[in-house]
Amino acid sequence: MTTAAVRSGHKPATMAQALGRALRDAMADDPSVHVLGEDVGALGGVFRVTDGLAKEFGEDRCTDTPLAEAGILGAAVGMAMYGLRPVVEMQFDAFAYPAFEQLISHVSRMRNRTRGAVPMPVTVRVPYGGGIGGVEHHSDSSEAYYMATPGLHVVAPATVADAYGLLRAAIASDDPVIFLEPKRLYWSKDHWDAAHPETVPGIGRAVVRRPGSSATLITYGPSLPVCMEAAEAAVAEGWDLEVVDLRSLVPFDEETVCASVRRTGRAVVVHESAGFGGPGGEIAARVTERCFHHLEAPVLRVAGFDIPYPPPMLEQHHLPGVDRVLDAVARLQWESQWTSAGHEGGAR
Amino acid sequence: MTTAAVRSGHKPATMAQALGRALRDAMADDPSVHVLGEDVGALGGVFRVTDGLAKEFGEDRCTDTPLAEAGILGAAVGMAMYGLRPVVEMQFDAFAYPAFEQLISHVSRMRNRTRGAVPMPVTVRVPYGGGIGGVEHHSDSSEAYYMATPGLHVVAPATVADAYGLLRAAIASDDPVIFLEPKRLYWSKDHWDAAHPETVPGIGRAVVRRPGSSATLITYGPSLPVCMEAAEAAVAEGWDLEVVDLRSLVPFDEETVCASVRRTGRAVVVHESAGFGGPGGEIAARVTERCFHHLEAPVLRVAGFDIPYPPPMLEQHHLPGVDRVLDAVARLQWESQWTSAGHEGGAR
Amino acid sequence: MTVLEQPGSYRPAPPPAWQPRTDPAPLLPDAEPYRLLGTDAAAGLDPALLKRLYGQLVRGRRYNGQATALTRQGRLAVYPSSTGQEACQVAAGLVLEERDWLFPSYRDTLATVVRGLDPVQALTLLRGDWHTGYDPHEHRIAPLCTPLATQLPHAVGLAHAARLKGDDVVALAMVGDGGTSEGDFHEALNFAAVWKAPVVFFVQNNGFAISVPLAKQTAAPSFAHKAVGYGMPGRLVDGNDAAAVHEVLSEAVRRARGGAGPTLVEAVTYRIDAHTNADDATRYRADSEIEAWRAHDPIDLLERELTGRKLIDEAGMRAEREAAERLAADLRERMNQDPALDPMDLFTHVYAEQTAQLREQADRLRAELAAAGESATQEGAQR
Amino acid sequence: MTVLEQPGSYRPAPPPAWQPRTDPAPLLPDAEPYRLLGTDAAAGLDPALLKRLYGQLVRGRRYNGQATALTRQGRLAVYPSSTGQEACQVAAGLVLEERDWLFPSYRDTLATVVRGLDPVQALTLLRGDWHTGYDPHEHRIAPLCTPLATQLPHAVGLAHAARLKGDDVVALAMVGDGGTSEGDFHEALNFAAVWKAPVVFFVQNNGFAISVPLAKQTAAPSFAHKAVGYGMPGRLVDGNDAAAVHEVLSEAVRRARGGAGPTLVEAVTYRIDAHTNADDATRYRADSEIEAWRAHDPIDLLERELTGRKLIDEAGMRAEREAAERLAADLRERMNQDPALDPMDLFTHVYAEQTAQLREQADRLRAELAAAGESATQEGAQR
Ligand SMILES: Cc1ncc(C[n+]2csc(CCOP(=O)(O)OP(=O)(O)O)c2C)c(N)n1
Ligand SMILES: Cc1ncc(C[n+]2csc(CCOP(=O)(O)OP(=O)(O)O)c2C)c(N)n1
Ligand SMILES: [Mg+2]
Ligand SMILES: [Mg+2]
Repeated sequence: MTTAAVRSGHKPATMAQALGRALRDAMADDPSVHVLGEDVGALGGVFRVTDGLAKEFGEDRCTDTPLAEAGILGAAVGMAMYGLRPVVEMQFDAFAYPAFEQLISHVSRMRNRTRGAVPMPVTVRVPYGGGIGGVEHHSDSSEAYYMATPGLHVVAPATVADAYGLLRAAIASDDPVIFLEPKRLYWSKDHWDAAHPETVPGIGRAVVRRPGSSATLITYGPSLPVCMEAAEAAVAEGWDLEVVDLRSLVPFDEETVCASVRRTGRAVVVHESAGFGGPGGEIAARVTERCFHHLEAPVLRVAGFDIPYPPPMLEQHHLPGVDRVLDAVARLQWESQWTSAGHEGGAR
Repeated sequence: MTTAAVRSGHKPATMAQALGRALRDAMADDPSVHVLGEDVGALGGVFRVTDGLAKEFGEDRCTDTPLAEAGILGAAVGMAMYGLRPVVEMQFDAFAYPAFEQLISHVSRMRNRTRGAVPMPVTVRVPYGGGIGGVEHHSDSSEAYYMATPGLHVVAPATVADAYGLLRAAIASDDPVIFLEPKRLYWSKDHWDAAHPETVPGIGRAVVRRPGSSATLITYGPSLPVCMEAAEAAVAEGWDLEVVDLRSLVPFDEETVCASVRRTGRAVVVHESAGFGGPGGEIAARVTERCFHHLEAPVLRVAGFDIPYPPPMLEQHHLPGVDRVLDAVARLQWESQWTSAGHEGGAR
Repeated sequence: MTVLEQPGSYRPAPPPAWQPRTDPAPLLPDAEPYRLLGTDAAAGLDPALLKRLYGQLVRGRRYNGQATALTRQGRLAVYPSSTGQEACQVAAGLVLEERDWLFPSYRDTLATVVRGLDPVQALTLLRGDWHTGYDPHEHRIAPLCTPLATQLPHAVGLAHAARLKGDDVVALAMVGDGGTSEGDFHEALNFAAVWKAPVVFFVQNNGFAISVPLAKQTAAPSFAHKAVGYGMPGRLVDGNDAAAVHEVLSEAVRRARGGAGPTLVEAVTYRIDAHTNADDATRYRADSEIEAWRAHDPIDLLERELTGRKLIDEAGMRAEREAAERLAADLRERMNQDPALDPMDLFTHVYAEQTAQLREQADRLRAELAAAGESATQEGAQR
Repeated sequence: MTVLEQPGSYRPAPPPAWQPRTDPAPLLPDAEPYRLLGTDAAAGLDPALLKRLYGQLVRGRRYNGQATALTRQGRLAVYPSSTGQEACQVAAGLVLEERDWLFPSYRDTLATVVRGLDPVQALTLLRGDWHTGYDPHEHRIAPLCTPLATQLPHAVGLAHAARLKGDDVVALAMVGDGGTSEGDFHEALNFAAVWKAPVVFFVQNNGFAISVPLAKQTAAPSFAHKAVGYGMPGRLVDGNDAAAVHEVLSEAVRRARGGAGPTLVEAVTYRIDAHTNADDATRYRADSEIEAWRAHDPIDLLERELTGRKLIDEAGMRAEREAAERLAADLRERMNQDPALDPMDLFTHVYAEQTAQLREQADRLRAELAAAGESATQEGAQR
């Protein structure tokens, strides 16, 4: 499908197309927006997100760089210092690691170390996560690294409309944004009215994707469809699950999440990245801190195993699926045995 | 103080000396142990931990490398493939970031990707944390990155004896170990009998540093002395605090930690690295999952703020100190209002 | 004197008495790629070697074709073909001794097969049942490496370790033109030169890094010229001339083995196929370019030499093609069998000793699998 | 044609018609460092420039001494001295236009001061009250950079951006001999050459990376020779000859400004002091080496030229020394005042807009400070 077709807004668009459209519109609106990365020019990126940009805006606006991620991000820092708004494409999550020092030591801190004199309006697009049959090093979930780095925003869209709206917001942000694009949702399609992108609020706002009363599933990015499916399946079990899509990991929308958990009293965090040291720990700890009185059961986590990402033929065993989510929901102490146990167990 | 004096075991040794002694003993015991890094030779490292090793074992065993951390760790990977046991020194925490790709994509996964055929007995020593008046980029706490990387062990000693024992264990390990050396404890001194290092168990075992019954402080590395001091100060307030020193973040000694929390019913995790996305989230979430019935209050966290590490003249405001730990302890709902609130608040 | 003491390396004494520097002129690579086939020098080449190279080229081409076909049949997740680059692959697979080590990139499965690896094992990564399909120690072939250029420092470390142990081992490390831009390339070459490690760096310049052409990758006269900045020799060779690549690599290996340190070799070749089966090369290059390179095909070049010198006849060539067909048929047949997979392997080799945490997770997966198996059995029974 | 189209860069056409390569010979740097002072060529130098350089050298030396003294008085956390390297620092500070950008490393505070930065602001990082003590846009000086070589790609990106915008801006990026080993050095030079960015890379080779000498850092004939591998000119210059450094850097800046792309300049100099006040240089180098370099002192070299040509007399020299003393006295006085610190600044510039999370943490700190202030007041009142 061509960009023109997407623009018409009549046909459903893929997430990849919506992202491309966001880049295009941002570049058209603001001449300081520059796209750079490996194969973003003539090829249009390995996921075709930048398709057509070099042709429309020229190679100086959408630039195939030499193959060196630290160099790309480092150059973006300098471009941002000179007033441009670079949008960097990392080809795959694991191939962002060479740029880690530039990211941590410069991108995330430049505003702070210069007392605001040198902002870093840099967007780093990272195709991330698994589930696409990618070979080794092509399916990492690296959000824990970014979350643990103060000064970054971390965004992960899960819907076609969010992909557009959040990428526009990321590019418009005066702060660096790690923009995590769930690879397995690139080809997800949705009817989406490109003429009304303003329906997506800015970075830092979670959304309730499905209201429910029994328990809250807290998720984002590639795990949203899993949670939605689990919520539908749960109806048969008598559970009415609420699904919260975080959209941003940083800033973290505590308000929306805690409001939901206070209402439901039970929560499961679902994500694809390894559980240990992953985002779920922070989320569960934070929700527990803030909502302890309202919890009928501990906040549980359903995540990838604590292993290197497996080869494609085994990845289905690693990725959290509907069954694991439902299993966790089932463990949310529906009989409230805890009420007594909590008092007895604590006896000292 | 010379190595000889340390060896006698009669005088107190600093942590830096104990670490140096561990390297020396490991090199003497096993000719496959090689030390490499920046300035580890004639200079003995900027913290003097490798003092005397080049002289005693020659420059081929203790090697000043070119100034390139990815190159150092990458070379260590190759050396390990050939059967050596490289011990890499990163000069400061933030200067390990250039080696991130080698660490994540190779060191942590080599055993797994080769089904055990190519183990990675590599120890990466990282002087870490703040509190020494270091200028920008010299005081990072990077343990969250390492914790989130399956395949690594992550160790952080807090005492002179542990520094020796755990470094010996790390070097002896057939798996890669990130060995976090708290900079501000390098000059901490202790009487310590070098003749009996076996008092320190292997990697993955926490220890109760101070038994107590009111609540558990869970900590490691540079924050242990803070917690010990807080526990002493708490006596005056009527609190008898237990202090658990994790010693290893990976593997995480759930057993010891949960046993303590089940006994005390209250816990505070204390660390210096930024709170959001930091180790405390995982620890609090995990403890809550496992000990929910026993908790009288949510597990609280006392951590560095969610900001880039501040300049030296402001670092005392950032680092968690005794007062913040006691504040958190005070917030552990000693009146147990939660018992009722928990039921009411959860009303749906 | 330790292995690391480097007489003659960069150590300027205080002025005005500047120490004489190494004359850089001999370090400069030739401006034109070195060639043998079709030149007078080819007459001196060992006929047995030429015939061996030819057989491997023919088999290599067939292997590339078969592997690409397997992607269409869903038997490989992806295949980065080395069609057109077989001279480089074959030479790299042949120049090492058994005790030496090869450090391939993801595109170099053919080199590993030429070195003796079972093609099914070589293709495991790309089929997707495991990451590394072989024991690296068995054939002394490092895992096929996806993160670009990261295998180069490994080669340096391994070669250095072997040298420290007094072992006669050379490491040959392969990288693409795109990979030379990564910092790891730089760091590896620098370490190797300072340590005088027995390493050969082999850049297969196939004109593209996916879609990115040379002019956007470097402004250097050639990649071989990068050697100058590390104080090692750089050699430029016609990467489609199997005899020339074999000779240049062999010399570099000999040099490394003799203790003279690393060499940087650039072979100029061309990627005839798309980057992988998933790539659409029409987006970034013209067919005419491909056709021009087809006229310089590595098999044709060698065939012309062999037939011109009557070292092979039609029957001989047919025999090689038949051998290639047998290899392809065997590969096809074995790759068409589903690999045996054990999901519990996910947990087996994360650490030497399984942690309690992983044991718990393994137990959970085992229970899931058992439950799924039971319900599958029940369903089967009900039908 | 876009800015990025690079006529003449590496694009080998299919053989046998290899495209002519750029002749690498003119790319080769001289084998000996370029010198002016004490040579016949010095006669042609502008006396005003020489005197200006001299004044700056004298002040620079005094500045180094004063800053080191401040570490002993606890007024600086640490100071990496550029004593002995003043010719490099002064030249780097003078060769740029106001609109150009300087990218210094942590050792280059003197260059920033020569460029016009208030020394107190230049030393803020090393005093420890904030990271960057100045607004980088005001003087077009990037933050003093601690992570080695990471500032080089920034310089490339900035210069590239300026060029895309059509602005006449050159970036001068400084790095040490040790820093050249980092991957970022390689990536920056490659990007700059491919993009033809108006950047000058300035390697101050002072013989050591903390304790590590050149021979353990590189096996290259010189750092300037690294230019060959990127397709840019490399220049080797006597780093203690202020006139020569000034000329070579000026030429490189002119070249960049003219659109001819980047240049790599290596200045051979020597770090007379220890790495920083915290370092113990006796562990890794002999005093005799330092003495030999003292005989080639940058101030002496220029002073000899000036006095030999009667461009300065004793009174003139005294005037410069007095100016230097005034600078030092001013610096001392102002650095002896405690900087005004606001702990709440910790939260002010993490993001453009403070997050709710940081607001909460800021409130907590504010409350702590208020409580501490109150108890301090109470204690004060009780006494
Ligand atoms: C560090 C890293 N960055 C990006 C990629 C994605 N990628 C895979 S192959 C490739 C192009 C490689 O080009 P080249 O080095 O010339 O090798 P070739 O494919 O031509 O053999 C890229 C960019 C990667 N594998 N690793
Ligand atoms: C990435 C990184 N690694 C290590 C260090 C620690 N370090 C600070 S200065 C220095 C030596 C630098 O040597 P050189 O580049 O020659 O500069 P010089 O100090 O001689 O000016 C080292 C290793 C650092 N700052 N950054
Ligand atoms: Mg290529
Ligand atoms: Mg130096």
